[in-house]
Amino acid sequence: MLKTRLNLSFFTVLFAASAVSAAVPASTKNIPTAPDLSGFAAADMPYDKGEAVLVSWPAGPADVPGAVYQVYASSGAAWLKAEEFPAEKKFAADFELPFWAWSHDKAKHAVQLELPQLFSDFKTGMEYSFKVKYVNGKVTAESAPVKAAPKADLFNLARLNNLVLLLVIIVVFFWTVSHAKRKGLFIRRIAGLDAIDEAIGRATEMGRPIFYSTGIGAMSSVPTIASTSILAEVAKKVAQYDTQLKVPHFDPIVMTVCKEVVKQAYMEMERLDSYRDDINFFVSQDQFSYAASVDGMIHREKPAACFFIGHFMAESLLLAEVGATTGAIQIAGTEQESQLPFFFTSCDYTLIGEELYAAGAYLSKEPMLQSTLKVQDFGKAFVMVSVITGSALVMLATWLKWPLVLKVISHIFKAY
Amino acid sequence: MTFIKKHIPLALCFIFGVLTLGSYYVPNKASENYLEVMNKWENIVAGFAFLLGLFSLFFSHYNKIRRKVDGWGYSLFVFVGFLIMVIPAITSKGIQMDGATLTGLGWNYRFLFNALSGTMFSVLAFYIVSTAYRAFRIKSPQAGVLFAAAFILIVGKVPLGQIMWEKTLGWTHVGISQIVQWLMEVPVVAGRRGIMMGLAIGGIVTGLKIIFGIERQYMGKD
Amino acid sequence: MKTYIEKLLKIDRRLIFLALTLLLVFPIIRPLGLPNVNLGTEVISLYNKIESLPPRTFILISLDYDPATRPELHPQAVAILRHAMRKDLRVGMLTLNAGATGLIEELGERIPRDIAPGKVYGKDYVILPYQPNPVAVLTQLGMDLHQMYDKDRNGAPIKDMEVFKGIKSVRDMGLGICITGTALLDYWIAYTGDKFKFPMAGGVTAVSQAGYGPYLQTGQLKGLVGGMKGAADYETLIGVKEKGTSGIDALSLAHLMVVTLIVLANLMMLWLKYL
Amino acid sequence: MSETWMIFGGWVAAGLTLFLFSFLYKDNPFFKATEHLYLGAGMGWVFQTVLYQTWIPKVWEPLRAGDFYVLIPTVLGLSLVTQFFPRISWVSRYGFTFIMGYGSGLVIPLTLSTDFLKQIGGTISPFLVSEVSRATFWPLLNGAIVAAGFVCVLVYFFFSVEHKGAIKKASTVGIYFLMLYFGAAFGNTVMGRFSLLYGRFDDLYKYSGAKYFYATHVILAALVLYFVISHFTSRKKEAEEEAA
Repeated sequence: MLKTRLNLSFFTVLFAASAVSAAVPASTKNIPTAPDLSGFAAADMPYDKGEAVLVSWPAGPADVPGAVYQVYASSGAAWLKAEEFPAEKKFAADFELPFWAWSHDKAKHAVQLELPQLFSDFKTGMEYSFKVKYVNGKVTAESAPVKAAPKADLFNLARLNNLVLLLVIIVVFFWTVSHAKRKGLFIRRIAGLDAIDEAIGRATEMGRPIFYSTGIGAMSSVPTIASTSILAEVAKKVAQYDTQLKVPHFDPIVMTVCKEVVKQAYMEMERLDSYRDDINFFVSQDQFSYAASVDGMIHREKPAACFFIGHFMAESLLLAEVGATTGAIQIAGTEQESQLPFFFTSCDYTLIGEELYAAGAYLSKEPMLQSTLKVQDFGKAFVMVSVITGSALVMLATWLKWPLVLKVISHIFKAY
Repeated sequence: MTFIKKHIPLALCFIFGVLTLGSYYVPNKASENYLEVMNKWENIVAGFAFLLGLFSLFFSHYNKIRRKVDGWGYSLFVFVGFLIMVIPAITSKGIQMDGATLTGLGWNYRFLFNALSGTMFSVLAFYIVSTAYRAFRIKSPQAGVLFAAAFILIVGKVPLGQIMWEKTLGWTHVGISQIVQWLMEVPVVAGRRGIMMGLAIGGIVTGLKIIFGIERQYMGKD
Repeated sequence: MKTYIEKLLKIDRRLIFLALTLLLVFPIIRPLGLPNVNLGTEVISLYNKIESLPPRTFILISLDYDPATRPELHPQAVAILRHAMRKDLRVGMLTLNAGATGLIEELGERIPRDIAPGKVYGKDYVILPYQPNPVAVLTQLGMDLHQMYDKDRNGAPIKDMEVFKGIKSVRDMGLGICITGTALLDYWIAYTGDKFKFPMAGGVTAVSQAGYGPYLQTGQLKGLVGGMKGAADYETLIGVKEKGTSGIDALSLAHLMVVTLIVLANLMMLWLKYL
Repeated sequence: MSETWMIFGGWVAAGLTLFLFSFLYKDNPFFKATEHLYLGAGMGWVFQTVLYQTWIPKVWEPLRAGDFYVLIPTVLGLSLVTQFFPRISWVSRYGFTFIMGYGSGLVIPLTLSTDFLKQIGGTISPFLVSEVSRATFWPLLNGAIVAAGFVCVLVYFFFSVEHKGAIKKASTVGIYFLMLYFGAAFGNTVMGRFSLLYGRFDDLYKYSGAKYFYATHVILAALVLYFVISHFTSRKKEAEEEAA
């Protein structure tokens, strides 16, 4: 509504301006002329909280170096100088607003005035007067005063791209949640899971134990949840092959959950007779003491395989190093980017970030984990498509000189 | 009772969530006032949130002392440390500098807290070196690429490395710091951005789950 | 030979620790004095950004680091502060990290002593108190900062301080710099930088430096000082050599040690495998 | 604070630093005590900061001035503590739901703009060149590498299709980009950790001066003495264990 109004006033202004410029003879080029400021307009600044007014007027041949515009505002009494700038600056085209909310006009001066900075008794909705003055040496011109009242807007149209994307994500989210609950979703098998089988196989051959650490995360964190799902898988294999499993713990609550998980796994494999309650044991709730104790155990017992899967911080270094020197097969997985390089260089297989979540969701078939993963996949697909088509279109538009396409693409992928 | 215990909190979460979410798209003064009040409140609520950490630390160490578990004596030091910080703070009213001289609290920060907090993480430098020697194995082409990038960074960032590069590979006219710069501006941006995307959407989904009351882990058990 | 190498590979790590200690202590006692050349471009862009600000522009420095990352970040803060004061900018300092207050106090002590002796507290710079909950503070800074901060860190009201003349929110400021060892810079970018179109720059630890590449490329960050190397670069740019420069010099030996150890160990592994 | 206090401070700082470093030799009572002291002191520091910079100016003073609105967030904040009393722990939900609802509402649109839209835009923007010339060729190439690498990394983390054929190839390229990132992160981490260690050594060096009566030297010697004595008094097995 507002936009159309602006457009309309702009067109009338444009016609007026072209008529004026046509009337001026070409020979007067070097003599400074006063611009026609009859197209001066003031209106509420769109998409703001109601404290700004937008004044605009057509640009013209009088906008030469050395000339300045002065914008004045008044609340009824004296005129206050609100802005002064060189005449070849500040156009409607300079506004950082998207094409769907603003017409980027190179032939129109536009200035946004923040009124509370000018009037200490400012009130939204009150009417103020505005005028513009042109000064170039002795040549001056002044527009007639125009009234406008700033008003508060209800929707920031510039942020439409953000909102649309959010709504799409919400729809996809609910769709995946309902699907995951009803029939499950497809998640590909993660290569790292094959490495787990191999490691357990080797431990059985060698007759040495397996260490599994769930890290130092609390039970509520996603990596820990994923880790318990993987522990269940490991425990099943261990029960099947009758290998020895040791799970040192940092958090007592995680330990309680893991006891259940392991017991369940032994039950499923019908090997409850070989389940012992001390498979899971508490070590210390202190980062470095935990690492030092587990280090000592690994060094003494020389396990065939070590798993470090979950949330790890600095202790990742201490743990992975000892495992590597004792010659164990090591499989790690964490979401902590800063720890991944250490795991990657000292372990045989590392689940990187989201791979860990995916492995957890793949094994547990938990609808909530699956649906999150699916929405993430959707987002990634959206990004991939956007980047590929966006780049291709931008290049094509550059070659073929389609400014409109360039504008559309660069405006969509921007935050306002 | 479940209404008060469960439904109202969930409804509050939904209302606060949607209102705050909406305030991003609504530029109105009312939405700004709402957000201002929320910011002030949130600031105060967060001032109490750290009590959770304080209480859980105190409870766990108090229990250790009470049950006389192995090494309970060390737990006493937790309380000693706490009091060492808090008592001078109260006597100096939370001010660290009195004119140009340190107060008891300022002294505590400079000599006690500084040393303790600074050393805890510097210990890791030692482990990095021993890991580098005993566990850093270039077993695959991937690990090789990782090492190559690390090598360039480690050598290229210090003057001695730059000098040695100039001496040995100066004839190529490619400075190591140029390679470092390129690495940080091109492949690292691509790799990091890929990880960032997953995290971003994961964060949004978690946020939605919380607002819609699907994710309730933080509320504890019924 | 093989058993010898195997033993060498499993050497007691405490010997390596000892070697590192000696290697790091040596340059502290006897500095090498190596020149710091090849300055990082993102450090230069922050320097240029501050250079380009007109005098008396207000800049906000958020000092969100504690003693755990002090050796890397404190020299950055000192160098940036020195530069801003020299350019006659107005500086507001605040923190969202409870552990930082003592370090800020140290800065407050140093400004009149050696960073910028001519500057007056309350007129040229101000130190605001710690606030919990970064998210709320960052959102509020974009709207009306006086609602969140009404007093300075010693309890004096700030509303009428000369340094805050004409400053109501980040929209009135020229630049924001967040120096942190945590993820707070990400918050600054999202909650204040992007939302209120506030130009942001950062000072971060070397550990997290690589993670900020994407934000630099998009221009969401106007500059970045990373780790001790960044601090040394900044010190070189402003021509005042301090802890950053002396540190980077000492790091040279340790860095070479790491690289040598990795290469050596892997060569020995290859020997064991193929010979 | 007098000069004596400063010297004493030097001894305290040097002592605590060396006690924490002693863990490198092996776990010992000095380390454990200091580590626990750190936990308590850290908490104490936060406590006094919040007390003097939040509770007093933001809650107590407004209340005394008659602003009772601050009671609402105060009650919400205090409700969090009921978590430790199982019978009334549900009260804490009011505080948590407030924090979580507000936080989620704030973060969602900002993540969309900062980490999502802007990053896509940033990947596309290098292609916005008016013509391909010698000057624009390299930025264009780098932009293309970033875009290709970015998409490949996303393919690697895409779990909805099997990794076969072209997808497998793209994901392999993706993993190499990740490795370059991790390698750079590793290199930076090495530098960061050494900087911190340098900082501690620098302090220890300062306290080893005559001004502080050789604090570092004396404490270090005492620690070594302790380890020598404990080595001979305790059984040998223990020492082997810790050598890991």
